[in-house]
Amino acid sequence: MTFWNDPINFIAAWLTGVLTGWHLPSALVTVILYIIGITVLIVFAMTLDIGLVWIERKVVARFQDRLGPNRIGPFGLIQPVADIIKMVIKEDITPDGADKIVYNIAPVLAATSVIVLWAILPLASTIYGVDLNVGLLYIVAAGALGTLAIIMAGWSSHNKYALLGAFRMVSNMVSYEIPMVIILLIPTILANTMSIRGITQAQSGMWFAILSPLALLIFLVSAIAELGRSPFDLNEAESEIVAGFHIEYTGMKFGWFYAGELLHAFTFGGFMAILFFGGYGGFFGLEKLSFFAWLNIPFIQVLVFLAKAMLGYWVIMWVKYSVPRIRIDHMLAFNWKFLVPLSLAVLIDTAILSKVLASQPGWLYAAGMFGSNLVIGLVTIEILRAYGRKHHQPAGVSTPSQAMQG
Amino acid sequence: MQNEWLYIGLFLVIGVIVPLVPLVFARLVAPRKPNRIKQSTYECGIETVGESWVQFKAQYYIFALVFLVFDVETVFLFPWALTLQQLPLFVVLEGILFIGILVAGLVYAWRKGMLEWV
Amino acid sequence: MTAEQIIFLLTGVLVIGSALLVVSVRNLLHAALWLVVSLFGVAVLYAILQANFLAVVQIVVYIGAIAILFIFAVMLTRRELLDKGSQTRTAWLIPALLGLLILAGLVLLIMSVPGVNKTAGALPTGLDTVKLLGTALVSPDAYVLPFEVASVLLLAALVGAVYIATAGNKK
Amino acid sequence: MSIPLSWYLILAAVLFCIGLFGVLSRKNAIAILLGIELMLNAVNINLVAFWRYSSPAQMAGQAFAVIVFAVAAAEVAVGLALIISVYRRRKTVIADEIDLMKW
Repeated sequence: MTFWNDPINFIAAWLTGVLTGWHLPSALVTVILYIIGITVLIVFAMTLDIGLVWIERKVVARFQDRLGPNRIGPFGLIQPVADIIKMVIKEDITPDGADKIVYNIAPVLAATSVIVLWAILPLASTIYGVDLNVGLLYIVAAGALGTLAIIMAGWSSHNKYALLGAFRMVSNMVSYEIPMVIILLIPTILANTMSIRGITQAQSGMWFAILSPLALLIFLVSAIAELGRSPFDLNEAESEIVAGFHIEYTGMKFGWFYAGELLHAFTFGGFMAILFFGGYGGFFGLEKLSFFAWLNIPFIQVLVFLAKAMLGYWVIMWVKYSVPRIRIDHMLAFNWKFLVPLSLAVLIDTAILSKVLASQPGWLYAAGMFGSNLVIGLVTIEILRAYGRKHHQPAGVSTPSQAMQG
Repeated sequence: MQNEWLYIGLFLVIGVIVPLVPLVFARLVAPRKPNRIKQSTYECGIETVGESWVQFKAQYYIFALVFLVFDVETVFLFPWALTLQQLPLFVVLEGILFIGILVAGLVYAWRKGMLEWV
Repeated sequence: MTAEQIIFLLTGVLVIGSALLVVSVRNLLHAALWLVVSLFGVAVLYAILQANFLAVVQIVVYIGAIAILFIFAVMLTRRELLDKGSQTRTAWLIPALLGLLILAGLVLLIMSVPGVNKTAGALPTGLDTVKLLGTALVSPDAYVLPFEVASVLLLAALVGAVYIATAGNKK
Repeated sequence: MSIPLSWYLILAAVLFCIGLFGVLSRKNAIAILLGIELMLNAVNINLVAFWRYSSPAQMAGQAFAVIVFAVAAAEVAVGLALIISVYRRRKTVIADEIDLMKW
């Protein structure tokens, strides 16, 4: 074990030696090590979050043919720091009718629900928080806390826009949670484990994105909806309900909702990389060759993971700044009448094929999985086309029943 | 106790403390001069009309209801998906029967027009 | 006292304290939020018991779904009852006495069972309880029937609830 | 595992009795359902504790806890739907005033 192979355990072993040298009980040493590790990980996530503010603003500026922040520091890099300082020294206004305790808990809970996701995120083969054997459900559980934070914020603000925004957001989030949970079953079946690390390792030869491209697409759509980002940003539709559930929040409390959303988007980009693109690994066996052995170095793996996650995050941003907002009835109909049936079809297909093709050679297994996904996709498009022809109406007239065409 | 849950618990505690730090700091340095106008409920520049905790559409509730049932059912599919590889094909069909019952619920809600936004 | 016992006692205080608030606070929305705290504490208990799957399912199902539904229902029925006035019946003393009586009986019963003070050994290494649960839930010689019946029950609940909730809609 | 089984059982008993108190003493039908949730959770604590302390390789306790989850979800869905429906017709959620079945 050297520093370059296994940095976490290397440092942990050294620190354990130091601390036991001070005659501390071993349980206490473990707790101290955990606290140090967690603090480092969270500080890393928060630093990344600050960087994301800059990236998001630069990217949106380019999409809209602007320059973006460019005054403070080189390329405006210091801009997010200035933003934070501004938010911290802003006056914090609590509206009169607010339910004060709930009002103050909500932003903290919103940020925490995102931060806890990092506990199970494997950054490299030897750099990870914890390898939970129910990791996939842990993601869903953290999302549940986020939903609760939003409904608390909307209710406690004592503002009708906030309440309406919270209801839209929550009905949106809970609806799209169903296809997301169904789709999480597919990596479970393919990798035969629910642990995030296990899923990453199962993809060392073949990405799940190739075995099940439809699952990837459904995951992307439901992840964007879970995040409440455009085109699913009805919760803060400025023209209707001004800003949604966080309308009354000022200063750093608003800042946590904003920072939480950005980090959440990046983290979901990371989960997309882990669940479908092999996470820190997944080089199709290349890393076994001696020439590419450097791909196994943990620090290189961290960079690979961050690059993949950033790519997922970029796709989420791309969708956000290119697609207009959808009406709420369309949004819910799209979920219940299109995404849920489609994801159930993909699930049944994957379950049966993974059983039937289990003993076949690798290439046949992959081809069968990919082909069946292709067939389902084509059939879906045909059904949609037939439906569209049957219910075709002149442009400009739209009814809720047309929402399926989304 | 398992160490992994100890880790998650500590992560949760620190994950609460970290967001609190800037909030506490803001409390110390930010000005606080509240007045009645400033603290009134926001309403695009005009006086607030009516009760803020408005009655909302029951439709939101119907979707939450359908969600609850689906959520519970799909979560229970996870142990099944996990053991798929070790068990005979027959077990896969059991799971699919379970999904079929789920689909029946969806079809019913669809037919009854529950999924329409009225 | 070991660290584990201290964590258990803290969690127990959290669970029971917030449960007491659930049944006593006036504002129903606060009662629902205290229920969330209490159920979170129960999830911690499952984690201490090493029932990983149930610990996360507790949060997903109870906090992510049931609590949300409760909050929605409280908001839907708020118009009349603005949390003013007493939320409990006038004769709350009788239920309290009844509760204490049953509690005393249960505690006596629990303490009289032989071997109730035993502690459990560590779980065998390599025992993946989630996989075992999966096998148990779908094996024909174990719990496949309750499992499928549960899904039929949920279907019945969905049909019933949707029917009831929208029965008066299209007048 | 240095915690005796009796601690879990007593905690569950206390939770059950608090839930029972809530069910019997609350006026609001939604609050009564909250009490029922507490009682169901007390049952689940017992099931999981017995699973852990008797034979962890036998999944009976956890399997039944899963079934209890399903029952709780079904109960909440139907119960709240009933309350909403009654509220829409009679504009009340006070359990004592919902006495249609008396006649």
